[in-house]
Amino acid sequence: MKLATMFQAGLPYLVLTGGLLVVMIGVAIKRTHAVAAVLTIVTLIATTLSHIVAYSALGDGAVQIDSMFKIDGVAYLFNILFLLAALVVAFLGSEFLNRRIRFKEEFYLLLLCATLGSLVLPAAVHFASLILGLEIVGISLYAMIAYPEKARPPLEAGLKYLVLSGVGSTALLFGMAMIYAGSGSMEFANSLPSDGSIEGQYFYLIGNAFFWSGIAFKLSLVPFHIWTPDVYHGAPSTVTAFLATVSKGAVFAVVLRYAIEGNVLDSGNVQFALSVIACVSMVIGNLLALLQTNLKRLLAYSSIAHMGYLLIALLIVESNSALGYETLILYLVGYFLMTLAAFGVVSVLSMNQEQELDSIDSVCGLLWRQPIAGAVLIVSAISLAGIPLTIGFFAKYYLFYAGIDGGMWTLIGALVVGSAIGIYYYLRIVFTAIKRPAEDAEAMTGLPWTGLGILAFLGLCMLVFGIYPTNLINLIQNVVQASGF
Amino acid sequence: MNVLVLILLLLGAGVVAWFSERVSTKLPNWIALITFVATTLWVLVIWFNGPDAAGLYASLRHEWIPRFGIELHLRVDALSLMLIGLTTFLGIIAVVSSWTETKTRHGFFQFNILWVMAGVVGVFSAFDLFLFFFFWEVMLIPMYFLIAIWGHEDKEYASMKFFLFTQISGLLMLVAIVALVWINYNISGTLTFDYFELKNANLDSATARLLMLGFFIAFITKLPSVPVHTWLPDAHTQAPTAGSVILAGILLKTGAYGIIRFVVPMFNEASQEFWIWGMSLGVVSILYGGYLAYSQTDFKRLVAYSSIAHMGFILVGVYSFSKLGTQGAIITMIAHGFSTAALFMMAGALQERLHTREMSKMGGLWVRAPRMGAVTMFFVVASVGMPGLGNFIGEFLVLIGAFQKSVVLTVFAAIGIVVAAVYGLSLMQRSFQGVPNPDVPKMHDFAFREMSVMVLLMIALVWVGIYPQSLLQMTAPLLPGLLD
Amino acid sequence: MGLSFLLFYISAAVAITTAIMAVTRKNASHALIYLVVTLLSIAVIFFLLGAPFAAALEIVIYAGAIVVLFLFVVMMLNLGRSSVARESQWLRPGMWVLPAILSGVLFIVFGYTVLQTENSAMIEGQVVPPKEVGTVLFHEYLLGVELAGVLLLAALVGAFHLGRRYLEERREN
Amino acid sequence: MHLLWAIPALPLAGFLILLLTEGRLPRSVVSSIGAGSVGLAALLTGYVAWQVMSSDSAPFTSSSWTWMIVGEFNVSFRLFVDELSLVMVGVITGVGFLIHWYATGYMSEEEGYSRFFCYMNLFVFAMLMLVMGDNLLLLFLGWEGVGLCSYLLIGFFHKVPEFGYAARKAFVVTRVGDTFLIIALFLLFHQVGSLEIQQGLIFARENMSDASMMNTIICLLLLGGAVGKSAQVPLQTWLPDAMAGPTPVSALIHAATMVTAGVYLIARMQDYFMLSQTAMLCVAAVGLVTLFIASFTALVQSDIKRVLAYSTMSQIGYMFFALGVGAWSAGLFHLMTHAFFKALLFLASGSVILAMHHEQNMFKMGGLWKKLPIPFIAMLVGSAALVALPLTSGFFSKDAILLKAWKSDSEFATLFWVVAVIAAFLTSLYTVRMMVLTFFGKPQSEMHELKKESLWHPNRIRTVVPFGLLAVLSIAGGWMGFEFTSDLFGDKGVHAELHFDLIAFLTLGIPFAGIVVGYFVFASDLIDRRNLIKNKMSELLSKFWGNGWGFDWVYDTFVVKPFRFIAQTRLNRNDVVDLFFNLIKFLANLFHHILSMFQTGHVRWYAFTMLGGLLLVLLAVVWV
Amino acid sequence: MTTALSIPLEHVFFLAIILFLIGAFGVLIRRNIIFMLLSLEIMMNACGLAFVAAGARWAEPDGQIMFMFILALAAAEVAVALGLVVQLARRFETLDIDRAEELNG
Repeated sequence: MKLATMFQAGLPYLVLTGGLLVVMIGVAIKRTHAVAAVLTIVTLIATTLSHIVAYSALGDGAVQIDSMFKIDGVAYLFNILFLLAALVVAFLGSEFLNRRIRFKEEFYLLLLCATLGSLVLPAAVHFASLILGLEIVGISLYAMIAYPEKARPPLEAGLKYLVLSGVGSTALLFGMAMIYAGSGSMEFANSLPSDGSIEGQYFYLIGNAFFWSGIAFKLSLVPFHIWTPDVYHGAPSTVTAFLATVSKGAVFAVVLRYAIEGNVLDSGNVQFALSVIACVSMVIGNLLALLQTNLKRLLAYSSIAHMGYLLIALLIVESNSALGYETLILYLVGYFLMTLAAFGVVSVLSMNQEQELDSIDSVCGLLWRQPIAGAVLIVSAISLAGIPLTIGFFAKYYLFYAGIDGGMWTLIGALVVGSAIGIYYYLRIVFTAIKRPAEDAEAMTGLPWTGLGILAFLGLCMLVFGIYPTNLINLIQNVVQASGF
Repeated sequence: MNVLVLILLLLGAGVVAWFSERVSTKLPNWIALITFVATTLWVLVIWFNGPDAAGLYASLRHEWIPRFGIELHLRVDALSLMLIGLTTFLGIIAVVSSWTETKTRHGFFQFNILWVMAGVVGVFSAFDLFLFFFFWEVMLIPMYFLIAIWGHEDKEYASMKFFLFTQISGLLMLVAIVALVWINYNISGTLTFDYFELKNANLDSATARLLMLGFFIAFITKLPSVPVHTWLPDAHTQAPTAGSVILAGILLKTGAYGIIRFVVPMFNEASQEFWIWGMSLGVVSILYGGYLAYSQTDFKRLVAYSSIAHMGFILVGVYSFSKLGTQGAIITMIAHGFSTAALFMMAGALQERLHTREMSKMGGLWVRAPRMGAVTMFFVVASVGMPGLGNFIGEFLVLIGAFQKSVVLTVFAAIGIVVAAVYGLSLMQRSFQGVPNPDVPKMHDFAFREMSVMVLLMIALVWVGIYPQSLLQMTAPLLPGLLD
Repeated sequence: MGLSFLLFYISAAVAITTAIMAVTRKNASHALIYLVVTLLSIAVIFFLLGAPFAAALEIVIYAGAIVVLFLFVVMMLNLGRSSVARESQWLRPGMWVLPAILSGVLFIVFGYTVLQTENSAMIEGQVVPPKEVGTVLFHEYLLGVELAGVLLLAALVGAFHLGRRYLEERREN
Repeated sequence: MHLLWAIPALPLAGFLILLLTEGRLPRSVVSSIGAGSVGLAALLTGYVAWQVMSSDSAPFTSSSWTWMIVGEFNVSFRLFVDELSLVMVGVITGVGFLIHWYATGYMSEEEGYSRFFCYMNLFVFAMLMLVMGDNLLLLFLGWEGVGLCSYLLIGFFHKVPEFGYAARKAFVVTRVGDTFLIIALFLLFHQVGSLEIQQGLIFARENMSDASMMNTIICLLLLGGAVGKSAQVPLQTWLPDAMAGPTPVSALIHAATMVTAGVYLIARMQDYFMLSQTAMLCVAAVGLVTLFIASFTALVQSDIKRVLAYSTMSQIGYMFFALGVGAWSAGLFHLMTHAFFKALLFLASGSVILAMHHEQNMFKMGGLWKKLPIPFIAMLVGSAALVALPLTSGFFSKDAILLKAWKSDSEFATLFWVVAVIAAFLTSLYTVRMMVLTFFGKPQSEMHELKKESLWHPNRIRTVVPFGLLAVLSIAGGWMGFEFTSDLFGDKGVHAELHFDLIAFLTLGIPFAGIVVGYFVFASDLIDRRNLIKNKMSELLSKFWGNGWGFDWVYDTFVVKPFRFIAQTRLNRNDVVDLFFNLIKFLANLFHHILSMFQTGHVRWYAFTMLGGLLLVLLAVVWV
Repeated sequence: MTTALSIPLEHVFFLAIILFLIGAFGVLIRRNIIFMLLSLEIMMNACGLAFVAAGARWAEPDGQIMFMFILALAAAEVAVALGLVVQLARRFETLDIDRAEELNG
């Protein structure tokens, strides 16, 4: 591979890293929030745009950089998705920081670091790049979660995430070590023991058990889900939005590649374990959310369920990897939109408050008190429930299609059950939002227009893609096919 | 003629109505009314223009999501046209009946009504399964809003229950649709959601049975039939008048339509084997619904349970697999749309005047409002199945069709006629007859607005009752396609 | 079979013992000292496994830097004698049971499975010299090193943000 | 050119006019529309009857309006008149007109005057459809329509809850019969492939064999329908309660026309019944049992209208009996004469009741013959016909029935005949009792102050004319209807022969015997009535008879009460099926709470669950 | 060049898993956040050991390189973690992790 091609393909990474450095230097020279914010946003936009330039380098297929990275169209799609999400977070975050935080600039550095980490993952084809990408996101997030100075919940959330994530990471690492010991390679493509000796198999299997446990932690799948609500709850909503979307999406992107290149699912046992995890995640996640009264916790539990749904996309890759990628990307697009919107609403509403307005009662009558935020919240709840006119429906449709394509009837059953439970609490959000507001409900004024604008945009996207997803689907399908899946 | 225009018109009018609220609180009502009148006229025009050579009144076919072979495929044949006509007509009724009922958010109210109707029109005209499902779900959300915002005391529970039941059963249907498409794809190599292609899919009988069940459950939940009927009484009771009218008059019909249009033709063999279950469920619904109707003390709940009983006739008719039964089911759909809509409107009118639906707090209302009494009597009599009115035609055809399939079940279904008399007359007795209740406030009788609507409905019912042939001859050419 | 063989098991035993001591001590400084011993014995094992460079890093960075960082914090927070008393209050034997059982079961499952491996692979202690490590590190894993840099940068920024506030507010007091 | 369609159209028009004007018309206009439309229909009937009689051609049919066609199923609105229908149409329009006329006076002081005639006209229309319908579905339309009108009119005074109950009871009980009828329709369609009556009869004659099980079932189902409408055992319980309606209603619907619809139905479907011995036997038995039971019950009633109601039941029992033993024309003849005299009786009793402040208890009347001479005479004439005194219309028809019964070739002929004769005896017994209690003896209570100007005043012309016409018919109807009805079914042979034998003597004598015994028991002081009643045995018996032989009690205890009891329990009202869904909800909530208990917020516990999860995954991966 | 060691691979992994579990055990029993982090370090070390052992098995440098990455990771994590610990001590005025349980349910 020619060096120039590699540079061109890696351009987004370079731009982002460069931007990161520029922001850091800028901050070092003079602390100005506006400058930092603008620089960050410019960096993110530039990185997004740089994919256009970089895409031509891919030619027909992928660009392999050393043994650690394989950059292809799919990775770019993920990248753009993550970058756009990061952009939303940056916009929301700038308002949030502006109004509630004293020391603002480091946030952008952490955000850019986390974004870089998440961009690493979709292209990773090696355990080293996997763990490094994962940990860059993780380390940045610890600090981002605990970012506010005075309140106790963010700190508690940060600590919990750090300790538990530490345990998760060690499990992941230990698993990798065992897989490596079994197979002799840390590249995904060679990670299956080639000689098929029993010895290798056992190391390999135990390794996978540890590995997937670690991954399940990162994806907050049952039974490794238990930290999720606390961390989502404690973190500032803006950060939660990032945590719930980009960090999950990135992990999915990488494990999907691992599953495809490493043929992990050839092992019936691993497949079985993952199926069980998927099933219980769908059901338990939804059950946990059922009567939850805290909006952020509720969304956290629901994200557990959504991660369970998404495992279908992972499990299908064994028989139909293209469909798996398609499902994953489309679902993530939908999931990103709705999750960002939902947490975005909480974030925007809490802008002027000391404490986050995260109780479900605080959105009572929102549609009438604050029409844009209310409408977006309703649309995102409907979308999360997978009801038509919203992207969530097509996302769920893809899952059904993938599930049926793979003949995973148990999972489809769990998906139906899970969705059924889910409708209940999503509708509760909707119902609360359209209720007649309490008499003494204070008027919500002075909400930032940027925030509301972003929300409106997200809501609109959900609806537009929910009615005419054809272009999006075609794009995804073309890119996935071009990437050789 | 383009049916999409109709749907878009309804959707657009909804949005306009919503925003027109700022101009005047009455403006949304007028916009909705004019829209429904216009669409009804539109339906009448294409009705009189007659079908084209293929028996279609309107059709449209356009690519939507080529990735999965999903198309925007709308067709209006006689059955669809009839039901679309019913929809737009009841739209007028719904708007007029709630003219003074809503006190807040008039614009959003009419928006929801118009959007429900748009969804329903889509359901009745979609010939692409995905599109069908899409509309099927789309009509739920505005309906949910109608109940949840303008409903009565227990609106949260009722709206939630309504949504959960229909949505969960809808999920089963989605699974069945996707599975059907996928299987067809594996056999024929084309990925398509087209009704006609899928109708000819070569399924082995076990698969067909399972898939059929997926559809069937969704449709009987909407219909609704015992044992998945329990959402209906709550939803109807709590919904605002217009909501009840739409729910009973039209939304239930989508379930019946689904069975007639999809379950039976697409899984013909499986359905044929299934007939005993379908008919039995119908019979149980007739008897159990009727019985529970009698037990109720709430005016609306009583009517709601009676709907369950009437819908049971549709199941019986369809699963008799005869022309008579199917025609009977279709007529029942139309006639029940009229009669129940009127009864719910009556319940709404009473609630508006008395602030209660509890019949123990009524009694002797005839003295206060003889017109309302007479009107109620008419529709009770209609729903009891009096010959000469629409409901009788439907039920008679259903029973006579079913008789050839199963004597025993038909006999039980016929007992439902007696039960209907029991609850129908007890409704009449408890509300309008008997000693006038001294606690009842002074109430004004029906005035022009309400009366004119009721007269329209009465004329419609009599028309169906004495000249059902006008409808029967329209649908007759469709029957072979639906039955075999 | 030789000295290194024996050395491995001795080091292993030391590592296990001191690790247990480290997690169960009440005095933080003591625990850290035990941890250092653990790290040293692991370093020995690294050496025996033919990874002298790793062994060196283990001592230099782990024992030398990270543990010292811990010690700083321990001193900064003044975890003295009172904290020892508090620790003994917190460390009730009853609390140990479930974790111990869980760890035990995990070990048994792991051990049983691993022991089923036939024709087990032997580690011959083939030395991979630092040079080779370096070559590979800065060749194939070059991007990994860069990423590790970003990782540390993120940690730096994070620690700076979290720690700075503390310092500033102390100055205010 | 015949104006067949106009006969039902006139009352229908009357109904529509009255409906649409919503009672805003002056009463005089309402009267003329209400009674006039029926009167015109009666005139038209006469015209049509003349046409029919004067032509030898096939029965008349009107042009048709397609009702519905589905595949082979084809019914239309077509009217059909033959002699049988003409008898019915004549009775309906003729007697109906008189009753309407009477009612214009009777109802003059009631609320809802216009509503009353509205319903009455609708009733006449429905009844005409019933008898003129060319197909069974049209018949069924009329059949249900009269039931509805009966319901509406019984509950006409809707403020009284008991009346409402009676109305609903009438509707529901007859509906049970209707269900049999509709099932019969299904069967007929299944067999014949058409619901056209004539086509069905031809089919029966040509294709059905005597022993056909199917035929018997069809007949029994038809009988079930007839039994409901005609208040025969076991569906008779509604009729006495139906007396809650205004008296003209009782006269028209519950005496003259609607209740005889069952008779008409069986007569109309004659060809089916003739083929089935069993069915015929059942018809006869039903009639006889009703006759017997009703007569006894009538004997102990205190309410004058209830006496008449039970009497109606028993007379219709005679008609059924006649049909059952093959005396088709006799049965129809009796139908006609009964319409005359029973209408007369009811109308006369109505006048009495009005005069007595709506008092219907005979024990509170007495000695009225002087004060109310015209009703008295009318009642006397009616009673004479009812007990079948010679030369009254009732005599001819009843005699024909008894004779035919005696001569029938059924193995039970003698038994039938004996029971019928006993019932005839009872008839005169209770008639005498009624007359004695009402018109003779001492006055038991105050009478209404009769105002001359009251429209209903018994001496006014508009009351007297209907009385007079009906009285004439009650006497002379026997002679004029004789020829007319006897050739309906081609069994005129029975009547042609004059007979002077034991049977004739008995038939002639029984009414007199009844009157004599009645006189001694109820009027003279020769027998101490109190002793007769005080007897424990007779007390029980009279209670048993008085309650209609306990049918009401049985239905109430075994059907109505359980139905209501279960319906009114809370569990059921809230829908038992919902329990299942509530269980699901409960379980979901339970699981939610259990799972939420794990979310303690303690990091160490979280880590513990993670390690536990690791163990589980390890087990799953390694050992599954 | 070898160190003349010849032991089964499993034995090293036994050691690694034991250390791993001791670390986990420590995390589970300690309420003091400092000890928790210390236990976490032991777990990290166990992972490092496993990687080095795996690398030694294949006689490749990759294991050691991964160990170095783990070192960086541990260092980064400790840095942030101790920052949090300091904050914990300030805002909750304790090092008892069990006191940080305001977020639950």
